[in-house]
Amino acid sequence: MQLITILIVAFLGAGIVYLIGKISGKARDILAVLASLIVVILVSLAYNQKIYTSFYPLPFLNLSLTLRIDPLSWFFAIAVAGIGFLSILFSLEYMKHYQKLDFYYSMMLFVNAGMLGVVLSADFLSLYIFWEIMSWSTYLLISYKGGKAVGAGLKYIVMSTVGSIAMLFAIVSLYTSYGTLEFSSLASLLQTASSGYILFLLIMFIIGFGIKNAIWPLHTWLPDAHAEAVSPFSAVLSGILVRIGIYGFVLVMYSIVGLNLLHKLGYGLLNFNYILCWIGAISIIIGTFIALLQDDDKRLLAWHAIGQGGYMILGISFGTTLGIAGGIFHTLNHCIYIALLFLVTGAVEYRTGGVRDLNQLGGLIKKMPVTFIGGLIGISGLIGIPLTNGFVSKWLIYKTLIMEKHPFLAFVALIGTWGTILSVYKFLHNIFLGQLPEKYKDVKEVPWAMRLPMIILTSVIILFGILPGIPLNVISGIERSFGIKPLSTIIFGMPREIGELNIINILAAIVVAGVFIYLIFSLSTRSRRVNQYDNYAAGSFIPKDKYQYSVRFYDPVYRIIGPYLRDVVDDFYYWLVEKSKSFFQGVRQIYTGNVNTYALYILLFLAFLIITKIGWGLW
Amino acid sequence: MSGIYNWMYYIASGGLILIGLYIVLVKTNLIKIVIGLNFIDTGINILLICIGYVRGRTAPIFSRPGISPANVVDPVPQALVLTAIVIGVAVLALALSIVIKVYQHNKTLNVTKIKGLKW
Amino acid sequence: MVNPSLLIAVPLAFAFSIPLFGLVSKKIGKYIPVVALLINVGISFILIPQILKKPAVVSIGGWSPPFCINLVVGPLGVFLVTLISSIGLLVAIYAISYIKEEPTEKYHMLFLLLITGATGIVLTGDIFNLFVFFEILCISSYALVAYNKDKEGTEAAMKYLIQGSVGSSFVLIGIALLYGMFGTLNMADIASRVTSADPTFLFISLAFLITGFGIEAAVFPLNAWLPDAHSSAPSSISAILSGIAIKTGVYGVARMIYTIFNADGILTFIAFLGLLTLLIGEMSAFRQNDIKRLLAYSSIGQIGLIVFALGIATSLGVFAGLFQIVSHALAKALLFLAAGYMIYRVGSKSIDSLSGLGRKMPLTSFAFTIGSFSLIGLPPFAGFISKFSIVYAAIQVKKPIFLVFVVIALIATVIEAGYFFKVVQNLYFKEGKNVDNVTETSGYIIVPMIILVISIIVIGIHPQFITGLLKGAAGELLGRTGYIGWVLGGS
Amino acid sequence: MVIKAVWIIVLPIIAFIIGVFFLGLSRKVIARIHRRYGPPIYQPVIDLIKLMNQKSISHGRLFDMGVILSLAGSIVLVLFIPFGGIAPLSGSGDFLVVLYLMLLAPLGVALSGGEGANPNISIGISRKMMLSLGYEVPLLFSILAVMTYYKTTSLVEITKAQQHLSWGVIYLPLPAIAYFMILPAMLGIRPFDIVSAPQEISSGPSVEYGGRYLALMTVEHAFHTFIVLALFVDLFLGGGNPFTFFVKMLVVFLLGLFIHAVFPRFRIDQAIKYCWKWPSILALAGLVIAYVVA
Repeated sequence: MQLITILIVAFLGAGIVYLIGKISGKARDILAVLASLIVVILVSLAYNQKIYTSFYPLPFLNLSLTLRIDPLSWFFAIAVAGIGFLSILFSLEYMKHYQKLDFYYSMMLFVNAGMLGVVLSADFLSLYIFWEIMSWSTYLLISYKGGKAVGAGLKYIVMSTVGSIAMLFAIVSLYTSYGTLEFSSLASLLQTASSGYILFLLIMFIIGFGIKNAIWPLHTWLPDAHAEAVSPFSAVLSGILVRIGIYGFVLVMYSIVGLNLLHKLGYGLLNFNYILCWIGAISIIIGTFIALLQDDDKRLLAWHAIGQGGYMILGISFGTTLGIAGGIFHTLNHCIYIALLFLVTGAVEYRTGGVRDLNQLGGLIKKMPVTFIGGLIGISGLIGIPLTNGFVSKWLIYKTLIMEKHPFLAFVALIGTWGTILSVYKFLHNIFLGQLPEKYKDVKEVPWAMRLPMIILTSVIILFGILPGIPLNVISGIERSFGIKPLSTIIFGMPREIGELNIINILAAIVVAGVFIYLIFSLSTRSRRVNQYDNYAAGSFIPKDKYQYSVRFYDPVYRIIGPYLRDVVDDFYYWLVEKSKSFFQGVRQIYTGNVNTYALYILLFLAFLIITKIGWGLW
Repeated sequence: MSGIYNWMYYIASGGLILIGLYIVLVKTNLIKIVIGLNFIDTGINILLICIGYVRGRTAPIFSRPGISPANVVDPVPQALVLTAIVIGVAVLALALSIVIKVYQHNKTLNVTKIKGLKW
Repeated sequence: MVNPSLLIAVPLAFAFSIPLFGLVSKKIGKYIPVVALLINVGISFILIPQILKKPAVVSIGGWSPPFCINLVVGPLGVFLVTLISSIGLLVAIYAISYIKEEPTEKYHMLFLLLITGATGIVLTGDIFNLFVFFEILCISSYALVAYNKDKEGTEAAMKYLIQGSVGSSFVLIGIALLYGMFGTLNMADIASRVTSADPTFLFISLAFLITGFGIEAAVFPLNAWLPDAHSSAPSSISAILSGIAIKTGVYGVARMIYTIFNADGILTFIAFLGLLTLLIGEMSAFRQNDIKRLLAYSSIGQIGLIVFALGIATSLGVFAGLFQIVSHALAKALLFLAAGYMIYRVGSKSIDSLSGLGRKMPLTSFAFTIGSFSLIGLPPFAGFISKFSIVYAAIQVKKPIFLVFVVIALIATVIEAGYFFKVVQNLYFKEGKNVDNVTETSGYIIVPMIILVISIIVIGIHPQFITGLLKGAAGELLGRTGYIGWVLGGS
Repeated sequence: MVIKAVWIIVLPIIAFIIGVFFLGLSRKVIARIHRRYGPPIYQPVIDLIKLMNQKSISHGRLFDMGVILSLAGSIVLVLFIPFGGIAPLSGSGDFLVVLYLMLLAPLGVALSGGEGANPNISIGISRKMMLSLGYEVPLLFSILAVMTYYKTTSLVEITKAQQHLSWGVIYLPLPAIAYFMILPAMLGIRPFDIVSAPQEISSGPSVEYGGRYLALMTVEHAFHTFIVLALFVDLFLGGGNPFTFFVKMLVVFLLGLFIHAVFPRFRIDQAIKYCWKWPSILALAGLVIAYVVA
């Protein structure tokens, strides 16, 4: 009942918000926030429960739709609800100048409800239904801004449809083979399946979930969609919606197929896990290094979303305790910091009149300190600086790779991180550091409704960075539910048998060292505060607005690696679409407009039927 | 000889249908196509009749004296043909009226030139 | 028990009464189809539970079958009649204010005749009678396509008429051959004796019948008339043609193959034909810029899907095909009605000119969106259930060829998604150019659209409303001995 | 426990002394190679005391904090890298943690410099970033080769495995050479002093620094030198007791200095290409060998 209540609140909220919006804008805003808050509360109340309900029978298919909550689904549900709530809160101010807000809020809630449905489903049919609901509402929201967003939305939904049909195919084949779609029964029934069939299932689900998760080579929709969606929705999109794909991977690979079967897939190096790993690795390289070339801040983050998705795949595809924990934990961490970063770009857009071009911004730290801190902590999490959450999960992933003796994958993962550093520093520098352009002289910090979500996310990043035990505890519960040896954790890091990681000691050391240096620093001769124009210019006059180095920030590297970093897959898809278009153009030429031809078709059809019968006895 | 004699009506009806089809396929003039359709219709009517025809029997009109069920042809096809003729006439009328309209709009009856709708 | 022959008699009588009423008042004419179809809907809803318990065979003229013209009202018949009357009713309501071109009473009369024809086709148990109703349907639709008397309409009607006449001639040839072989016109009677005939002749007759009905069913390559006719007819007629008329063609093909000829061998070919139709339809639709032509090609595609499902020939496959008939009828009628009024307001059929209508005509655009989502097969709309069932049925037969088919069919779905999503985006997310003066639809126009939207959602969420009826209908198509038994009295 | 606490305090001081000694030494050695007399070895200490008492300017809170963070990061790092077998905090973080903690120092400088709002700084940082992307490739290859070969991510374990002259350089010569080849890039000395290039971009990141900022940066540089050299000794030269450890560091440092003092400065793209060519190939070959052998 509890689960049904969650879904009912989520879906009804979406509907009511739309209707209320026709009457009063204020009431709609309050109601939207309230609805998402209630969902957060309801989901968090379900912590550590195990519920299974069948809520809707479909007798003609001999199926019933079911919901469940277990550690895995709770983990993702709370992430969905949390990010949803924060981005709706953020929207209150951010979206003020937009049109069609009823539609916007309603769809935001709808997407959230769809995602909740996906993670709470206990059978594949419900999962598929909610998955599709999620997909089309996402499509509507991506297209919401119009202009370029229209193309992005179309690209998204077409690719998403390809994914869903792959998934549908797998689901139906499961149903015909086993007569049930419930996860728990399938998990036991599949143990006797042939490995060829398992492989087929996995490939279909990987296409389905992989398109949503934007793994290479199915990623091409993501940069456009992320960049063109409105920022609060980009946060949801990149933070959690894309990562529902990871939920799917984990669900299918570990909850249903299980480790035993997975290990049987493949011979030697042509191992299922190994191939998946390399797909993840390629995603990392492509994602992070193409991000380096971007000048649009949201596009830059979008490419990182692809890259970070690769880390998650790397983590979960090994099937070891550490790896799965790292992959799932990284999913959560990514969802927090990337949401924060998108909110930061949103805040910047809000105050600068929608500027996303990294070459036109700069120096905003003086005007928007809270946003800056959000950005700083966000990129630290993205890089994985110690004391932020991204560090622990990346550490787990690297550790797995080295322990499992995959140094090449580890290299890819590590060099990916260094690529990340380059591009996110450019992100931070070009927005917040350097010279403040004259036109942004009067920019103010964003209002509280936008600050609050950023502050919450920032503190969560720090909290999980220092106390990784909190989420890892839940994650080891997930692993226990898969029947894998659970990760043993201590609140500050890892126990000795896993590896040397104790965040609190690192924190203490840095704090002590920092305080010590600060003391020396304050004891020495004080310095004088100056403004940005009181600056070294080799004695010459400082030209306003021109004393900034941001365009082509890493030009020498671009020139070396740029030619290799074309998104070949995207080009291929475009080529495919163009070719199909001209093929379709050719096909429809058969409708010539001449009625004689049409009569000929009819006669030929009849002749074909009769000749095949009499001549060859076909029927 | 008798083979052909027995199948004569069938051949005639088949011939009419084929001629009609030929016209529909090849002729470009709308009126001719309509005539072709009519050929097909007529052919089918003959086909129906001869399916019900039994050599040497008479029409199944029971109001005439001296007619018993044993020496009449099958009456059903004749009824069918009556209906089919009516339908054929209706179609023909409609076809011609549409052809008139088409001519008014296109100033031609050549179907290869009436290609406003294609693809 | 209500006499099912009323289902045919009511619209027929009302149709010819329209000119009479026209003598009294010009305004009454447009309400008469609504009244007639309201009666029909009522009758069919009363009949459903009764028929599901026990099918009815109504003989006309006092003799017992097979010696008379009879109506066979089985689950399939009553299902299709309900669908026809309901869609007909909604379109009739729409037409009250949509049809402005004089002489409106002729429109309404022809419209009722079309409904009569369609109803007759699905109810009759006599194959020649079937042909007669088929002709009624065809002739009235030829006339209705040309109703606006504009250049496109007449051209489309002309082409439709030529192909349609060839088709109905073929049907008649097929019937003549059948009669020649069996000496009877009763479908159940033919069916019971079909094994006794020479298979080659039998097949030739089947080939003629399939080709003939195939033209009305718009199976590739017999569907060239459809895009022209659907796109040039008044939108209400496009809706009825797409929602009902082509379904009767499909009914004809299915009835011939399943009940009369029991031609199992050809079913895979039929499925393949359906697939081909689906692909060609979706591909051609993809490049359209004319909204009605796009919808027409999409109809071809959907018909292909229906035929494909029927070709699977398991009870689930037929069930899925019939479900698809319902969801397509609802969705496509909705789409044509919505598009029709958008075109009316904007004055252009090009998709680009519909940009920005989401703000000006919110309800209509919403209706259009729901319709297209349902057609693509997205939950929670009716189309999802039918598409899911079709995929399920196709995989369930466990033949490799059908696996290939279903993959291709799913790929066609992607193409379909591509163009429908584009149109939806056009409505909502693009800036309109000349839409400043456009206003929302009003009055009678909006009512059918709302009803259709609601029924699409309701069936999508609660398919159990119709699954019982559809299961029965599928059983009728597959259980030919049962059908023979009803008509010929248990023997 | 007490001993550990003492080391925690003492080790940074040792590192500071060694680092500053190296700074002074390098100036002296380079001067001698150039046939100059050069400053005394304790010159950096004099500089530091002088700088601490000079006036300076600040561009804001982050400008200050970045410098502090940078130095703090380096000091903390010292506690994780075994110095002659002594690494008081090595139980709290392994080599991966060290790799990430090495980011704190450049990040601090980058943030601080960013608020300095001077294009010279930005160029310097951009060069620093690109250069590090350049040398990280061979560096990561060689580090991974070591970790793969010894099957551990713990630095202490790695040094332990190299006791009794079974040094890493013997088993993993290629990664060691590669590491040595990029040593000047990591230390930021010629021919890789592109980042601070005084003649082109007015010392790059430190152009706005004066007084205490410059002092802290110098200290940071000393620590950095210590760390890079200690890492090399730990990875390839078998650690040893504190004294032999220091001797090994000195030898490596001088070798590096001798070879590279005679080169002119690279352009940044030349530097990257250099890093990605020979050192990377060698290190990769080393990694492949380690992967096969282990």
